[in-house]
Amino acid sequence: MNKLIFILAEGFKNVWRHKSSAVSSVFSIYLTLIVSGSLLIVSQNTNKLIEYLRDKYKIEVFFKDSVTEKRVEELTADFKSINGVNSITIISKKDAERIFKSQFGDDILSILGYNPLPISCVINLKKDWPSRIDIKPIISNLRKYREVDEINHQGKLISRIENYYESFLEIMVVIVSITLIIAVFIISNTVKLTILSKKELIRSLQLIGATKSFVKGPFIIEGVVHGLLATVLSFYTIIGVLNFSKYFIYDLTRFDIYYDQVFIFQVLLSLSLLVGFIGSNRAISRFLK
Amino acid sequence: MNKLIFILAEGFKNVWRHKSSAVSSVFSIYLTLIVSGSLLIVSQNTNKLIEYLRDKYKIEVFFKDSVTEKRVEELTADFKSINGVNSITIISKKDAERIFKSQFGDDILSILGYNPLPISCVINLKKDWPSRIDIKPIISNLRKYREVDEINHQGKLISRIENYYESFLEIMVVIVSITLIIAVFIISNTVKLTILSKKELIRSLQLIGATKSFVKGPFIIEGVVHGLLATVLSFYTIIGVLNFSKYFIYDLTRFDIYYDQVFIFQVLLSLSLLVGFIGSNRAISRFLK
Amino acid sequence: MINIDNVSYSYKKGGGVSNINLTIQDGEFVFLIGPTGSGKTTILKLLYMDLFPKAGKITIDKFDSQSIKKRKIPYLRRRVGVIFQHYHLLEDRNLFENIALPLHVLGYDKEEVVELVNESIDEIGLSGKESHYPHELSGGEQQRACIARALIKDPEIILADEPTGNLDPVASFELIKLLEQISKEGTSILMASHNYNLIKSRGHRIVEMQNGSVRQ
Amino acid sequence: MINIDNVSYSYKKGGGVSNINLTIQDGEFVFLIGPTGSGKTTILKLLYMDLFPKAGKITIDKFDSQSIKKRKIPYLRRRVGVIFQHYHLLEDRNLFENIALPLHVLGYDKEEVVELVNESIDEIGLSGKESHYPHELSGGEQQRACIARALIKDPEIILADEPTGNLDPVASFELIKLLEQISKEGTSILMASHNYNLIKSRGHRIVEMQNGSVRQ
Ligand SMILES: Nc1ncnc2c1ncn2[C@@H]1O[C@H](COP(=O)(O)OP(=O)(O)OP(=O)(O)O)[C@@H](O)[C@H]1O
Ligand SMILES: Nc1ncnc2c1ncn2[C@@H]1O[C@H](COP(=O)(O)OP(=O)(O)OP(=O)(O)O)[C@@H](O)[C@H]1O
Ligand SMILES: [Mg+2]
Ligand SMILES: [Mg+2]
Repeated sequence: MNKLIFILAEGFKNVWRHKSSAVSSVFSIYLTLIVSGSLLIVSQNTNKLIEYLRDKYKIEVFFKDSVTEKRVEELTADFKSINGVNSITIISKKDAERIFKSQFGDDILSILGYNPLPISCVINLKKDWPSRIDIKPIISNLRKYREVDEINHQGKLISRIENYYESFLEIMVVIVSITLIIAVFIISNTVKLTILSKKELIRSLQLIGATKSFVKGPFIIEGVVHGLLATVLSFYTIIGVLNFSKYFIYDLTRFDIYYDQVFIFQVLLSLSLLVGFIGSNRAISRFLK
Repeated sequence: MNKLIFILAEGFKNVWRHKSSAVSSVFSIYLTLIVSGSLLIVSQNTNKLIEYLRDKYKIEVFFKDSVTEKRVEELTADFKSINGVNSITIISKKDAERIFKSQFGDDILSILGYNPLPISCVINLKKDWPSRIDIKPIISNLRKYREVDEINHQGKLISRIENYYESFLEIMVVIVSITLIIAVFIISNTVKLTILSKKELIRSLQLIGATKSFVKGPFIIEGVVHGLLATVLSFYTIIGVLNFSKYFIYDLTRFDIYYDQVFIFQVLLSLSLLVGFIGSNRAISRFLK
Repeated sequence: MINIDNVSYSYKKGGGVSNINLTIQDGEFVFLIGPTGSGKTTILKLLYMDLFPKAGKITIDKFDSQSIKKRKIPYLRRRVGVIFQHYHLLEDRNLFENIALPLHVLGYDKEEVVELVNESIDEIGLSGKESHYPHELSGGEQQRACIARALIKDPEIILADEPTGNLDPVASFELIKLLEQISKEGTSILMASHNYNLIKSRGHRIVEMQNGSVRQ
Repeated sequence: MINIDNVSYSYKKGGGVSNINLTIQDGEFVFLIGPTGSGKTTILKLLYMDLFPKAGKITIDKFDSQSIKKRKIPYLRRRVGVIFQHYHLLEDRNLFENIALPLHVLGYDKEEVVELVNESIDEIGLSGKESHYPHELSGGEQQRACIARALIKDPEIILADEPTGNLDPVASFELIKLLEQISKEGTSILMASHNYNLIKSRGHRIVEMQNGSVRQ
């Protein structure tokens, strides 16, 4: 009991005694947490980003002049059963009129007295495909219908985005793992540097008859305190930057960054504690043969 | 001369002797350079990005039915003299026909036998305005013409982007300065940690009669070597990431990232040397009263 | 009881001790003399198990060098008070904290620590210097602090390596008398020293080393 | 010539020396004795200008404590060979490199350094141990290395603080004889020591300190 109090007190005193190395140590952990945290948010938003981009995939189908609105409704009900189709919006003659007006600034009815624009529909694709979307089968499926006149789609854009979808996920995984390895590495190094100047203390304690845990204790507590400080700092940094850029990005692109404060804090905390613990333990053990 | 050789040799030997602290030190400088380098590239591309976004600003002007192509040409020549207008593309009746076809999938001539679509023109704005673009005066200028029927513009998008233009530049400056201050700080701290374990050496050298520069020399050379290593590493990291993301981003958005390898290397090098030099000097001087 | 049974040790770069035999009974006071580099410190290091014999066996109470587990070594060291040749006072702790450290390792509570340490500082004549850091003490004062640190936990065995090197003749004589008194209470003491004048004719056993061996 | 003119110094936490007067001529060999904490090391520190007098003045050759500029202190120290009470051998350099350091500071070239250092290691009887790091040397061997390091640059003044604390009687006697020989060649020597038996009746001046003052 007395030993525990002593070890705890020593740990906290050390944070203060080694102020300047504490700053370095906290800062290293802080930087690592910032990087890891950012990656966490990016990866949490990857799916949302993909969905955001896929939201823009649209297939426009124009029907022949002779096709009635009723028939279009039947046809679109058919289309819905095509694999990969999510929803369909019918653009009636009236809607087309409105589009014409916005496009050409003129009212087609007042020009012609009647509406010559064809009925069309916009097909929205399912967004949650597990892998890349291939729209070719959908298109060829649509072409089979006699009533279909023309099909417009941004096939190139879609395949460009989809090309990157899979490799993007892979890259994310690689970057996150590298960052974590680097995190353990840099923290263990900083602690090693700190401990280097305390070799004498460790040796003395051992010669006096201190057990391993008695020697390690204060260092690990010191490391944990550094980790906690870094967690708090990096958490507020990340949230601050997020809050700012969230509105900025939403304003420009209508893309709404998703994040969960509690989850971010938990990840940062467990990361800093885990990595800090492993780091200090590794570093001290070197001097404790 | 002999002293110089000794100091140089000591400096290089120290890099090897203190391998593990060297790794920490190089890594800190490396991280700082990565951040600074990325900011450098972002700031170099800020203008390009703004131009890229401004490229999308367009004002569409629809003329009244009665206006002839010849009169439109005269009018657009007039428009060009409006402050802020860069170039103007006339969309003739034939062009409008083609747009109609792509939009509605139908040939308006085959439907109606004649072309009721109005002539219009697209006004591109100057991109290199020194400050935010305000399109209101341009619009009101255009409205003065009797021949103009409708004006379409994305005023909202433009003002959204322009709103951020100025604050974006300000934020960049703030971030870069903070990063630089942190850089000096973290490097000086790492060096201080390294030197802490060499207090004894410094004291001994002083008691033997070594001058300040003799004591400092090896440390500063050590710091400079660390800086050089970090420069090379961060340079290749940045170039590698750039090369990868350049094509990625170009493929997705047609935005071509601009960068100048030689300039980046120069900036990284001078930053690491300067900051490394200031950092080690500051750290040693503490122990050298 | 300490028993050194035909022990040899050699450093990687040469030097060391060979075929050492020595038994020290409880309450016995033995001096270890010999020229520089003859192996005195090496024997003491073997006794507090900082080094392990390449051959032979060392027994200290119930611990022996052949069967002791690494994590049991701290418990051996808690029974042994060592005065090191190079003091090993901690530079970043003051006199009080340095002397208190062994008590914290043993888990004494705060009041006990304060009482025992103050008493001990008084005894070595350094009261008023509790807050001095090692570099703020004179050579002899540091050496006395090391002695106090070794003795404060009432060890069953005392190993002293040249404890009078920085002490003036009076202080050296007082130290010997103090150790003699402690040894009478049953503590075994092995003390390495160059100060032959000080230790001769006090009636204690003197073991002489030469070139890594005990001279008979 | 060394001249200490009514010098006083006090540490922040108390202790120090007061009203010291002492003159040492070229080639003179002076012993400084006195109990622990009497101020011997303090006087030596004042002489190599690690401390500066609060009152009075110290003159060493052309340098004096009142007018010397900070950046000139290294040049004073190059003329003075100091054997410290706590050796200050560098832990991360081996014996050879430790002894060579003062020569590098003076800018000797490589061949000279190798020759002089080998010669000096031979003289102190440590040949074969050039590559030993300080913790791989015995206490006495470390002390001899410090002596060699202080003497290798042929100093004009030698300050020795308890240089025999870890030496056996034979080695101590040899050191005194070596220093006597050096002093005969015109070097001033001031040596602080507790080993009264060693220094008495050798015909050198003995200055006794007590409580921070010179006892007349
Ligand atoms: N770690 C080591 N590595 C190599 N050799 C060593 C090591 N430690 C000691 N030695 C050598 O072993 C021999 C005995 O050393 P030891 O320290 O036991 O001597 P000692 O009797 O204590 O001498 P002193 O009276 O000078 O303290 C010496 O020659 C020394 O150089
Ligand atoms: N840095 C310091 N701060 C405060 N007090 C100090 C400092 N250094 C020494 N003292 C005190 O000054 C007094 C004289 O110390 P000094 O080291 O000169 O003694 P000494 O004669 O060399 O003793 P020893 O024979 O033990 O080496 C001692 O009482 C010591 O505690
Ligand atoms: Mg020894
Ligand atoms: Mg002294």
